[in-house]
Amino acid sequence: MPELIAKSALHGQAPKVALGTTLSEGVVEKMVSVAPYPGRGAAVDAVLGALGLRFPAAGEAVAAGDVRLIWVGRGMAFLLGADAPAGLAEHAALTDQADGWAVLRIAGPVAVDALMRPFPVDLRAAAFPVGKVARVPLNHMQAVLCRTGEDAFEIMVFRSMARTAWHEIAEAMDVLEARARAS
Amino acid sequence: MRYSGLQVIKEGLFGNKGWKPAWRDPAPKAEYDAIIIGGGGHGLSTAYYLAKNHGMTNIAVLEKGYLGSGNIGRNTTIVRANYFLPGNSEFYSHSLKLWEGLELDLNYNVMHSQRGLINLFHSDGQRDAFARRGNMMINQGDDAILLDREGVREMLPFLDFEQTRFPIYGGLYHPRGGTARHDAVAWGYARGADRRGVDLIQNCEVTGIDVEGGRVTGVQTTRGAIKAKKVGIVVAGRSSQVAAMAGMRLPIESHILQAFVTEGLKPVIDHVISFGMGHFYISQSDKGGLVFGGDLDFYASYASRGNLPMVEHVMEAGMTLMPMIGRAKVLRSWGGIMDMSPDGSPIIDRTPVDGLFIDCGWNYGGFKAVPASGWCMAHLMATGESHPVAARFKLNRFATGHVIDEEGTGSQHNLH
Amino acid sequence: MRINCPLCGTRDRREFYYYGAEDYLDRPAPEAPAQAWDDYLHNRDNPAGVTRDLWYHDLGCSSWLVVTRNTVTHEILAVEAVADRKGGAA
Amino acid sequence: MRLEGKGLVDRGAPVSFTFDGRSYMGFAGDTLASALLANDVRLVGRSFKYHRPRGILTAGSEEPNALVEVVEGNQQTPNVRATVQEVFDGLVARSQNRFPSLSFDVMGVNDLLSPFFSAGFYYKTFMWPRPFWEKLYEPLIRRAAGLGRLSGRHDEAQYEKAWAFCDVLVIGSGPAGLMAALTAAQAGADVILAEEDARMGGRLLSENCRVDGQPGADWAEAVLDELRGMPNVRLMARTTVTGAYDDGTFGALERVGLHRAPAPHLPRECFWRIVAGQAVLAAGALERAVGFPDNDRPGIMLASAVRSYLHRYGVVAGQRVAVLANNDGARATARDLMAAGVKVVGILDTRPDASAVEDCPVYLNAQVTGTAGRTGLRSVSFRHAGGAAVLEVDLLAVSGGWNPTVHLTCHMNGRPLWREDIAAFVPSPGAVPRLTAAGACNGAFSTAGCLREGRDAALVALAALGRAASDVALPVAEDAPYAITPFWETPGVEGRQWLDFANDVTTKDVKLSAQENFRSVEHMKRYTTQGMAPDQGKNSNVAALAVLADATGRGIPQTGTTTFRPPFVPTSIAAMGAGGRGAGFAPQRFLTSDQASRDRGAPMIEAGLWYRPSYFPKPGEATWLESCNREVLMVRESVGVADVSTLGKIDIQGRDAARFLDLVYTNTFSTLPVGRVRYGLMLREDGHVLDDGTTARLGEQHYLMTTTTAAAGLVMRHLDFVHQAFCADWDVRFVSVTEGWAQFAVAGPKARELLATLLGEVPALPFMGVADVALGSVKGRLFRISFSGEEGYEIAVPTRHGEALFRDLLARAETMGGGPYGMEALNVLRIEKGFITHAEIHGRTTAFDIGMEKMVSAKKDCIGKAAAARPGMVGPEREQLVGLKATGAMTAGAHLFVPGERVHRETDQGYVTSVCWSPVMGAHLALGFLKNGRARHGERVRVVDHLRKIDVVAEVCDPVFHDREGVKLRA
Repeated sequence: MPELIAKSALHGQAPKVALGTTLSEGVVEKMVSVAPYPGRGAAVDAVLGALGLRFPAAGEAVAAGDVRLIWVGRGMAFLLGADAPAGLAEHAALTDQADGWAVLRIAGPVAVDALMRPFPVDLRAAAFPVGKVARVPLNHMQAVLCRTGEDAFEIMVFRSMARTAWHEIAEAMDVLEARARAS
Repeated sequence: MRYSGLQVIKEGLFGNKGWKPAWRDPAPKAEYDAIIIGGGGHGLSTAYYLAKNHGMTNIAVLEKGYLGSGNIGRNTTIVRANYFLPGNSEFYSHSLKLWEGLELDLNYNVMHSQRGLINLFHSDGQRDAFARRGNMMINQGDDAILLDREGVREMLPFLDFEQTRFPIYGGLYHPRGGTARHDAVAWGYARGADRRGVDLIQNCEVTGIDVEGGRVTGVQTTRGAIKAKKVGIVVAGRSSQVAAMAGMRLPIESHILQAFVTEGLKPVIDHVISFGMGHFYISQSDKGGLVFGGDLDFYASYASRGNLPMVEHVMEAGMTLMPMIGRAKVLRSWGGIMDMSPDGSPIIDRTPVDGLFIDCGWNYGGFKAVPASGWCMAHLMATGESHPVAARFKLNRFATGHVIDEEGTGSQHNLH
Repeated sequence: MRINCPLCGTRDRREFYYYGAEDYLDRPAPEAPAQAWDDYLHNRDNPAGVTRDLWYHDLGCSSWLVVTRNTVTHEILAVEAVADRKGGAA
Repeated sequence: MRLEGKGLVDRGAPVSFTFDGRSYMGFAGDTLASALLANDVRLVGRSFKYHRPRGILTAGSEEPNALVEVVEGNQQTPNVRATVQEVFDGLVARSQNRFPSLSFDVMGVNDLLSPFFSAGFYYKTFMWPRPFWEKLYEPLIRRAAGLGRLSGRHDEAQYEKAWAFCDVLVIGSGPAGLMAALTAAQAGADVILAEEDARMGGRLLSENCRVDGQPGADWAEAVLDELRGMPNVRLMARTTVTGAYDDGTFGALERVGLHRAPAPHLPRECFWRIVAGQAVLAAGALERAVGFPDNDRPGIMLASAVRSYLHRYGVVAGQRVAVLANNDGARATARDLMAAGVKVVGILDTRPDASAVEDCPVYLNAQVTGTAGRTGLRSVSFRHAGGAAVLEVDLLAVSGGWNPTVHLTCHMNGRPLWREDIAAFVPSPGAVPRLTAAGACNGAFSTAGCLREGRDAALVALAALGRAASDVALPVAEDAPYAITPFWETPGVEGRQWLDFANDVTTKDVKLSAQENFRSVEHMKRYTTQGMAPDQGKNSNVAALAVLADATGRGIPQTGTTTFRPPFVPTSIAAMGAGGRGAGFAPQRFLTSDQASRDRGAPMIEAGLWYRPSYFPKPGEATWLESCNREVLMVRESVGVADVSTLGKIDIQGRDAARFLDLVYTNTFSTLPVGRVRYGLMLREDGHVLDDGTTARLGEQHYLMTTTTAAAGLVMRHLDFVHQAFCADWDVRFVSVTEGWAQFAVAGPKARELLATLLGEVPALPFMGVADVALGSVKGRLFRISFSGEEGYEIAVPTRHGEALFRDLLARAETMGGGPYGMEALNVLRIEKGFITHAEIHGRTTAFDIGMEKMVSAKKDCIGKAAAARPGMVGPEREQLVGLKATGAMTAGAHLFVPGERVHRETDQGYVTSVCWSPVMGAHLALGFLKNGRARHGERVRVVDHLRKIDVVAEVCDPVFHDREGVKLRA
């Protein structure tokens, strides 16, 4: 019986730094999609309450300590950092998502500028405050974008496309650096 | 007045004062044997062939704007006969043959240029689908050559064979494919029809279709009522509105197709190139502009203008396929209104109203069809029977399931 | 063109997939006459003016939307989720 | 000539550049045009048709004449406006559309032949003999046409696209734009101020004007300083707004690296998508030329451009100057030149009633009757109220009045309105929703008027945004009325009067088009090519319209206008297509086995954005077919491993999951036992096959659906539609898990043995069974399904373990005489077994066609069932799936005929979709569609592929060639 080693989507990829901004791969150990069945909102919230959570509204991320529940689309959220609490499966479809997504993190003063290249969405602080999450494409790829700090974001893309996602953000950083050098 | 090189020299020597109007501006008569609604390419060619092939000269073309103001002047000018399904195959084959004699027939240089069309493919599966198409073209009596990667490289050495996202496996070469000067086609047919006595009436919008006892009797227009025994609706882009005047609801949804032209450049692209995988096609006009386009904007619209997502997609496709065009600058973009049908093929048929005929649903492929569409519509209006090469373009084929779906994308209008 | 997705907010047209007229929501009964199916699948009012059509937030939240808009001006008048429409789901 | 002490260029920063191989000096802040004029270079280009010598007409992006090629190494950019290109050290520019040189161009002969090249002449000739068009006439025309040249090499440079969002976008930074930006910014709105020029300030930089008592340029700089200090303001210089699109979206082109030597990663240009809540258009106005004979000579320049070169660059383009104008505004040109010490020999005012009081001679009712100087103006002949005269001049400043820059307001089909008092078109209010025009682009030509309209437009924007406006004081500035009497062309003179300089359209061409009844403005444009040159008609459309109106006896408003469409300035394909080059066109998807496959030398092929191994070559194998044959036999005789993770996987749960599957599949899934897998067929609502795949029942309310690789996204969208449109209240939820599982086919007689070494014990699965398995601590799933016809399994593990499992499976397989197999072998195996792919379900086939009509359950409704029953969708006329077997090679794409019949479209019997050489059967096999094919098993058909020279006879048979009874599958 083999012990299969695990590899992340961007295994071996060193962080990229430009203009004080760092792009790196994030790690997801546990991630489960939670999709409540019709009319089961209250029941779902009751179960989630045990974790100090509730089902998030559209565009919202709900956190309790290291455990987060982030909205990812119509009637669905991802629970990160914990197993689904007992009883939740009675009221919501639960599906493991930990392996399906690659996570990229970007933090630093030009994070917003870099993301304003591939993401067609308003990242001004008023429109996209810390804690907001959005389903929004990274160029042609489906993605989840979450603002984790004033200058910090978490990006999730389908795992198989991680290299393209990395390339597109890294290229935006290169361009910003060249622009800064030229001005 | 007959056009010729000699005439050009003669007029040039005398200050070009002697050129006559290309067509008259007659007032509408009270009654015609037949009326064609729509003075675009298809309407004008219908009128021309009604007069020429069927001797019907007491006819009028009613145009709400100026002659050729629709898609005939808003397309990317490609002429080809590379279809593979029965129905389309014989029809476009017939059309190409008419193109090949058009200048001499019309005494008008429409600059039909058979510079060759190459459809690129990017996988074994696409190659096989194009082989099926090419073989059908040959079975129909037309021409096709299957090029491998090196064959394409020989003809189009400037394509990106190394880095492009979808590697080039080869291409289906259609040597008789090419382009024509779009406006000249409208003007040539207009002049030809006018010379045969057809009344071309501009700025005359049809506002109603008169039907009595299930039979058409004439039309109402902004220039008064006009009686007619037969009426043909040839108004792609507005088909649904005009058909509704006769109580019909068509299997058509209207969509925008954008196209682009660059500033003039010295010759660099000698063929028509189609990159289906990237929804991109391009040729270079005789004036030097790169004329190119892509897919529909994909939402129903009558705005004759589009939005940036498709603009950018088209440019990105150009850059992945042939990055040598990067520094060409787009001079103008425009949008045409496409009659999108549920199978991507057109309709030339009788309607439930006696004496009322319709020619519509050209999707984004109407330009090359102009000669045969007019030929077949004229045949239908004159004889009451479908022309053999247009016999499958029935209005009720969707109801019966006899669809002609080249794309294989099904009954969603915008996917053809 | 920007569409106000009820869940995601106003987003660029590139995030959405267009299907066609709202007619696709009125699926005939299986035994309905052929004419009903022909109308459902093919025949359209196709107005030059206000229409209601179906869009999918493909690169967003996966909602199917009914968009009320003008095909001449491209003005968008209303957006509603298909699943939430009044008197909607069977 | 450069004047000491004048202009805003940086005299402390000299730069060196070349034009047509000669070196020149300029200063930072110069454009190529200003630097060439400073060096007394007047001839810079040749016209399109007649190859007329041309100089610099304007000082902006509307320049029709001074188009040059800019060269970088072996790359070059054609049609660059010398009036926009900034000079920098090392800039290399050259003239274009001339041979052999700019000063001697043999194509200049066209000018002599111009009587025969009248508008539309080519429609009337070159028709005979027919083959001469492509062989002779067209190549000649093509070679003569065009302006600049592309290098023909890939454009490898960096380009960029970006997004920006703001409350108020202000387009243009002249007095109106600056006031608008300031007003909006002080109210707290997020403002983007976009300016085409390298330097902000608009006409304030080019006029001798005062605002609030200071020179206009100083006032502009002070306002800009204030704006720079505000966090809610973004100043974007060198940025042209190119298009107005729906819902506040604008395209804009930023010239990022064009004014300096290239640097790594530095974009040449950036194409911005700016989304604005409100917009203020403050784009200014463009001066018009005047029609008179030979009005296109180098040395004839717009009066406003003369002032721009004087005030902005400290350059005068001549020593002896005359001014020709039909309005008061151009008088400033003469005054400013004289103040700078330049000799002004006269003002030629076309108006009989204008003032004659100036410090130089003024000729009223003046009309130019001719000019001399082929490569540079030498003299002007004219008649005037007092007689006729000739003036020796080397610069003629002309002004035919101003055209407001209305272009963006037309991009959404708005039609501009004619204003008689200024003899110009102004924007139609509301033509672009949420955009307000202000200043000169709105017909307000005084500085004070621009400042006022700029502020007011910002107040409109703020009110629409629901923001309170702060009180912004209006600066004091000149507020003279604009007096103009239209003058479009000079009557009663011989010679050609140019309208469209670049395309060589003269007033004669417009009149000829009217004479030939091309009287609609669109007909005229298309017949003469008026307005279709690189300047997009900016310099000439209005004048041409006026000439047409006159020729047809109509007023200008009745004649109409042509439509302005995006882009406002010609915009490079590379900028709008930034990111698309090379692999950037679409995402690349990589399997966990990717590296392992490449390590083994497998050529990777693209499949639905994924890269999959084609075959795994072994030493000694010379062709793909050898490898493929070995891999096929390996699977049939021992065991093969293939990565099948690309198949779409959808996790479906809920009490109504079964009911939902029954609706979307033709067959029934509610009856599927837990732990079992069933093949399912899905139709589009129009009755054609959408997709197929297997679906496993993992629990009472839990299914796992698989789709084909190509249709994974399509099926997901389809399921979402069916769910949200028809059964949103059902207790069913689904989510893609395609990316969550790495899944490998293990197929062949030794598959179970291999799995036994891996799992210790293989669950006793029946054919089409599924079970959970453990691989150490890793939980996986084992399916007993087969796409090869052999006993087969698919084992799935969480993706992070995919690579490890793939390498492990290969190692185990190889010890048993097995190994990996690629797409080629997979294809042969499935053809031998008669399994279909999208080669067969290509969107035009029905369940009936592929012999699966019995899978459409009669007991329930399903998507597509009703439409599939239409008369044209069934019956013997349909082409039906068959197998074909031949001793010679067949090709997919070949057509089928009855042997002995003629080969023609009308006798066509069908076509081939998939072919292979079967090493097991020692025969060529194919799948195809044949009319009434199921009734024709045993017949012989002729397989004809003209393209690949195939003409063989094949036997029609059942599409399942291998193990028709399925004994091996169930072993």
